[in-house]
Amino acid sequence: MTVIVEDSIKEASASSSSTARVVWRLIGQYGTIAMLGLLIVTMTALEPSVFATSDNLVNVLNQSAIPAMIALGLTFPLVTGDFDLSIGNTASLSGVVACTLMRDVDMSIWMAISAAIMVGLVIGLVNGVVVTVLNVNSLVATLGVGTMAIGVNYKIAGGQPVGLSDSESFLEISLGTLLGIPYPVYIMIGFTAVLWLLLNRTVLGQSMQAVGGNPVAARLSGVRVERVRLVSFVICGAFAALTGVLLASRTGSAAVSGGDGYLLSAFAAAFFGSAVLRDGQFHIIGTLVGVITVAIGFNAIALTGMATYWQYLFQGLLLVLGVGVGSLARRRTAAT
Amino acid sequence: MTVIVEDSIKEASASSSSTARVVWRLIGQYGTIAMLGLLIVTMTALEPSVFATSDNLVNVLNQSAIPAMIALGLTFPLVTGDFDLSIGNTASLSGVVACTLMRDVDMSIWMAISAAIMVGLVIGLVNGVVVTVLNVNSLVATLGVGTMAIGVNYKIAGGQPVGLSDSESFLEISLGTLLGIPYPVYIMIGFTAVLWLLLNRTVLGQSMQAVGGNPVAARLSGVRVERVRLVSFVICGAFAALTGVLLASRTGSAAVSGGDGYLLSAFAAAFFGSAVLRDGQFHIIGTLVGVITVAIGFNAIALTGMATYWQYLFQGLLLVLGVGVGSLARRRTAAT
Amino acid sequence: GGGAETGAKASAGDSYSIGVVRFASSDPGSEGIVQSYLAAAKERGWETSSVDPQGAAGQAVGAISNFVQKQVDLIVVAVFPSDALAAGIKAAKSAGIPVVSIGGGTTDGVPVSLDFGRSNAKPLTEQMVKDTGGKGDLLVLGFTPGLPCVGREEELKAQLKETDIKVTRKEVPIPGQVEAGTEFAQAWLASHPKGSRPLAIWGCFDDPAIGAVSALRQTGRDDVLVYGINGTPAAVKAVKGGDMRATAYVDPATEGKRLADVTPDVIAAGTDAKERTLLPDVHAVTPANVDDFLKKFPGVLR
Amino acid sequence: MTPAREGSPLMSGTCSSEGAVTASRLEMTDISKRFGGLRAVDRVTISLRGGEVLALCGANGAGKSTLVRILAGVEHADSGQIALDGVPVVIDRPETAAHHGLSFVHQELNLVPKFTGLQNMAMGADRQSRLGLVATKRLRRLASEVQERLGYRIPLDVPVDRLSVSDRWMVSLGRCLMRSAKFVVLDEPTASFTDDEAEKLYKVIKELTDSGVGVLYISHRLEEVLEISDRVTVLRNGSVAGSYETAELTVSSLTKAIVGHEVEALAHRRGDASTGAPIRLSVRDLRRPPNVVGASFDLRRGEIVGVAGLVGSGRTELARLLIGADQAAGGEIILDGKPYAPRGPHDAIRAGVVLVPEERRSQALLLSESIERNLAVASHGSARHLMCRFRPRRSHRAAVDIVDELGIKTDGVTRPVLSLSGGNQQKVVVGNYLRTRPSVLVLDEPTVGVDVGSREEIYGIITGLAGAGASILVISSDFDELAVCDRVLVMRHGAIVAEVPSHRATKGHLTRLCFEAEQPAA
Ligand SMILES: Nc1ncnc2c1ncn2[C@@H]1O[C@H](COP(=O)(O)OP(=O)(O)OP(=O)(O)O)[C@@H](O)[C@H]1O
Ligand SMILES: Nc1ncnc2c1ncn2[C@@H]1O[C@H](COP(=O)(O)OP(=O)(O)OP(=O)(O)O)[C@@H](O)[C@H]1O
Ligand SMILES: [Mg+2]
Ligand SMILES: [Mg+2]
Repeated sequence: MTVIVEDSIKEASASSSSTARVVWRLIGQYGTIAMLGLLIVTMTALEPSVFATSDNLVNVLNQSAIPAMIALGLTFPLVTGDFDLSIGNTASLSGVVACTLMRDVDMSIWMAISAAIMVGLVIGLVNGVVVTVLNVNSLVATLGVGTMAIGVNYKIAGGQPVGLSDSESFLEISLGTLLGIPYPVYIMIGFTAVLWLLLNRTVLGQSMQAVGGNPVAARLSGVRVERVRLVSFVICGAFAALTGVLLASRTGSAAVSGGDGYLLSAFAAAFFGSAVLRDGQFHIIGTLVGVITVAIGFNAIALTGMATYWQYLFQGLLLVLGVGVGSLARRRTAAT
Repeated sequence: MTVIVEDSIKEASASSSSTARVVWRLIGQYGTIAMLGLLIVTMTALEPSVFATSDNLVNVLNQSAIPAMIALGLTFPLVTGDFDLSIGNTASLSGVVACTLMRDVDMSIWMAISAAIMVGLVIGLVNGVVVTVLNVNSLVATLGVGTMAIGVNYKIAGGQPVGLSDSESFLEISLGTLLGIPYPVYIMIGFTAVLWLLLNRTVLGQSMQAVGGNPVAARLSGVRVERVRLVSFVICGAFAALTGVLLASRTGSAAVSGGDGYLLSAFAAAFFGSAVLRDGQFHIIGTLVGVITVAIGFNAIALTGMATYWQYLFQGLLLVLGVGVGSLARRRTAAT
Repeated sequence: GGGAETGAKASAGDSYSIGVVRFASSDPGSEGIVQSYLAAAKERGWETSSVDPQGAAGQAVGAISNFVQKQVDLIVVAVFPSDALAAGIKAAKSAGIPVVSIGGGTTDGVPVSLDFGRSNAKPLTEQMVKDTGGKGDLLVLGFTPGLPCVGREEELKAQLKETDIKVTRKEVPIPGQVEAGTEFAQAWLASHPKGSRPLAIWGCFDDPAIGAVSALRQTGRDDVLVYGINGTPAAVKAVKGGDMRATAYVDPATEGKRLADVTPDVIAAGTDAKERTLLPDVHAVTPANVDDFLKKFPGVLR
Repeated sequence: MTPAREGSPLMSGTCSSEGAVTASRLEMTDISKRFGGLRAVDRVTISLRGGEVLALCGANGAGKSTLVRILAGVEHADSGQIALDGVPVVIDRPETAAHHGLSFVHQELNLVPKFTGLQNMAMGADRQSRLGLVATKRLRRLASEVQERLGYRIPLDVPVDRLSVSDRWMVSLGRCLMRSAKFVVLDEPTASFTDDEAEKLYKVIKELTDSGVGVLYISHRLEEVLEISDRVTVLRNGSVAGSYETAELTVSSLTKAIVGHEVEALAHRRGDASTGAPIRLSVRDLRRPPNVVGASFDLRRGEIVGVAGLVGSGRTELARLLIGADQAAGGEIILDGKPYAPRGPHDAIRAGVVLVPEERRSQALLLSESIERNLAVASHGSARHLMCRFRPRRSHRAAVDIVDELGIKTDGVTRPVLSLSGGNQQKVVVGNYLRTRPSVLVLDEPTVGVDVGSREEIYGIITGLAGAGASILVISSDFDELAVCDRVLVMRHGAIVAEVPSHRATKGHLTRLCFEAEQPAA
């Protein structure tokens, strides 16, 4: 293409600073991934016998699976330019619903899971309707709907954890392995692929990105902006619910606030991911890298036995530098 | 001017739909405040002897004071288009710092408070630098810096609450009254006035609003966008720290995570407030109305003895409807 | 694999490797015990490493798996209910690593637990029943999602069964527990004026109780007895100042040492040992004994 | 997710299909639309046949774009009908308009900044999917066809936020052509184009009409209206002021129809008056490769200097260097005898140098804010320090004055700037910067979308400022308007290659200079 030709001409003309610029551009593009690489190299040097084993790799991926589901789902509203603060509460509620149905109504596992995911779809739908029809800012809307989800949760379980009497086959979802790799890892990889296709290879996904990039332009070129935003909330709700179910199957019970902790971690992963490879755009691979970076960080903490305050400083620094190095480099690239 | 003359002629001609339009416009403008009024009227009818008393009014205002400080501070980054997720952690840390200084170094109350507020200023500065210099998205940046603040907090207090042996005069800040009204109410009113002036009557405040409106345009018009954003983070940090100090003075001790709960409530109040009177713009009075609405809502919950799940449903609905009614009406106004 | 062998070989005087899963840095009760346990372990030359999963059960399961990877000899978990960590406990068990819980109860794979709920509420609730003479109005500030609080409320319910005490229960949210305590107390006080029936407020932990104390001070009431649990500095101060009737204190140093003492046995016994619950020493702190108490535990207000 | 719709009836009117015989007919009858108390469109009736070009003219705020937006399903008319081939249709949303075979280039750029040119063009295309999947190959083929027709290489694989403003317009135009349409509506498509690109557009319009497509064309450039249209409808204050056959019109009669009175043709300024004035701004070998590779010129007190150049010649970049919006890689600037190296627009504005940027929406307006606030931004930027007092009453009065002075058509300065017509928004942008009373004013395409009458007013203000001693640099792609300048610099490939005195700065001469090297005039 002509563009590429033009580009390289410009590249060549600015010969003096070009090496510096190339380096900065590389850092800008791969800085965040380089941070992850640095972390892995450091850990391998520190704990060669434990960290750099295939067992531990599988362990880290297994731990990433649950936060990955919720963060991948969250990526969709973020892409269309909305926030969803209800995901933590949705995850909690769906876990409670699944466990309650299995315990009290003796529902089969798959029925219960489907019902729980229905709950997520409904919450997503409510979020979407409040945002697009009532025209409420997505932050308030999802905060409100999430609060209501807590209420429903209390109504169902009275605030008490819901345990399962016969949980073997339910636990199997988290514990079972195929070729030595736990099911959750397959689930994570499978859904990542599906969601990647959805966002990048379908008209719906393109419309979502268009809505996020410029809703007016999207509307003028015939995208049904409201519908697209609604769908993104529904997807997000469904994946939050899936997270709740997986969490319940990992812990063997569901608590009223079991999934709440995933709210901030999902945002952290998605925003971290938005600095991976691209500049401030949310995308599936980025979010996954974000989740895995956080999981590796957590794994490193456990293996090295840092003091608690170091754990927090380390996690905070990881976020700031992981994103900052790339951003700074990109700004430098633009400046030179 | 001719335009005005034309106007009145046209107004008269469109007689049929004009009443409906005026009603919608009124709802659009005052819908959120009307919701608050409805809540007050309902509560007065339900609990006349307890709710509608001057004692309870003072009580509600007193309860609003602490959340108001943090939400007012948060309004500034929101105005410039940034988020600050570190405010809860900053509040916690500043309380711990103030109490530790008073307990261990025997610092005087005012010195300790100043030091605590310095902590807030520093955190705000760090946030601002990470956002403007490292060019990190404000959500990730403040999440990261907030996480680091937890680490520092843990380093100082070791995860244990910091109590004061002689706390009378410190408690006095929260408990003391003047003309029967507790000091915190005066503090709230005073700072609201100051911040209102800052946002609406100084070049700084106007620049902040310009930056929030279109940073590119503001920059080309000579506004130092980076500096203005930085200042907004610093203000926010200082008020978060003030919140932490006031919180500690309520109980005479600082809990390690005492301020964390204010994060979401501050966001809720500010976004709720952005739908008060104006459409989606953050402003001081709006935020204050948001805080007081939430406080009255909680007061209602406490007084009426609703079941736990109703509490959550009620709070959620209050948020969604409070904003939704106004937004919907504004959309109707635009459509007719 | 390797963990089981290490566990079997272990005996007193050996150097152990121990993984500790905390609850949250914001939970002072468990933090105190964890810290003194870590200190005691260090003293004995054991290698420790601890992780803060920030209150998230999924993270806690992950942390346990990470320690299984590290092939530690023992895993200590704070507060999380033991049967809500299924995958983690199973992984530990199949690696032959026993798990000790602080306040989470015993279950298959968790042979030992230090009680953190019911026992803590016992002496203080007895005190409350005695103070009110078994009649009057009681405001209970509870927190159902927390396992320790559930145990404490069970103890309260058991003791109230025989009495003529009328209970109003409010669920406090966390975070926001102190403010909620104030609000609920204020509203309750408004409908319970100073009068003939004895009035009391019982918090399942100190924070909401302290909030209630704040409400009493704001409204100038002195006819209501307030009870809390945990013995936080603010609560002990309030007891000392006469604003609070009693709190219950558990000394983290004692309990941490208690856990350290049983550690070699637990490791030696492995994952299939008989389940047992350790009971803590609970000190009820009242205005009458607060000075002695502070002499005994000067660190409380430090 | 619309599945492939091969053989759809809508295909019958495609522009590429040879010899569409039955010319279709689009009629808008008695269309009215009010905004609050304002009658934006008042019982307007127009009709457009396939194969012809109908031009819509009118002053800023006359209601042209509102009419277009109603046709596009973006706005809903209060009353009136739209009929296609005599059949009434309801166009309630943009995709309905698309289904009826209408394609638009709206007045403002409507692109997704992070999308590539191809992605942006794909957004409007029909049959973009097969089973919900994006038909990338097909879209790319379509896009290269469009490129060929335009005779312009639109950068397809670069995010549009990295493109120059005129490239963005090309993308926008390309998107419109991706759809096989029966009617094409172009709302000021050439406002940011130089003659060269405009010519390319005229060629495309010719092709379209030859294949039976009807074109509704809106422009403030009256010569081009006369050149390409078959008929002209003039709107004034929302209603039709007259309809004409183009053949019977001249520039001055059309101007009179639009503005209501005669407007004198722009007389070339006599450049000799300022030659003796002291030099205010002296630029020496200013560089920022690849867009600016050596610009040297002087700007005197009270002088108006124009900058002509083709798209991408680096004019915008040069202007940005002058206010420090970008940092120069080399060269120097002397301002009033002292070295001047602004680190940002802030430094520049305090030194009295301001830039009126070329794209109002993304670079100059706080879109959701009031007119009043938009008129105050630059004065905040030039304030002595951040804690200075802001006086809302004074600011309000100043805003009212500017609105009066520039003739901004609005019913109050507290109205959102978004509610203004495009040309009036442009005047707000200019007003914002004028309020700082600059000593050096750089205007990058200052009259984009401004009507003939108001242009005159803006030129008047510019000349007035120059008369009061300000130095002014005007960048414009409309070479006719460079007649207001004392002399004109010509920029090519990032360097200033020629200087032309006022009397020789004709359109033809400047265009020639833009293409070929020539010795600077003595
Ligand atoms: N959304 C809106 N709200 C209120 N008033 C509006 C709105 N859109 C347009 N108007 C008003 O309607 C009138 C017509 O505007 P329109 O954009 O159609 O003008 P125009 O003829 O396209 O002008 P220009 O040549 O400047 O583009 C203007 O006075 C404008 O202020
Ligand atoms: N932000 C940017 N990133 C990358 N390339 C850019 C950017 N802005 C402009 N360009 C390119 O730089 C070249 C010069 O652009 P510039 O805008 O300075 O030219 P111009 O003479 O003002 O032309 P125009 O009439 O298009 O505004 C163009 O080829 C354009 O593609
Ligand atoms: Mg227009
Ligand atoms: Mg330009």
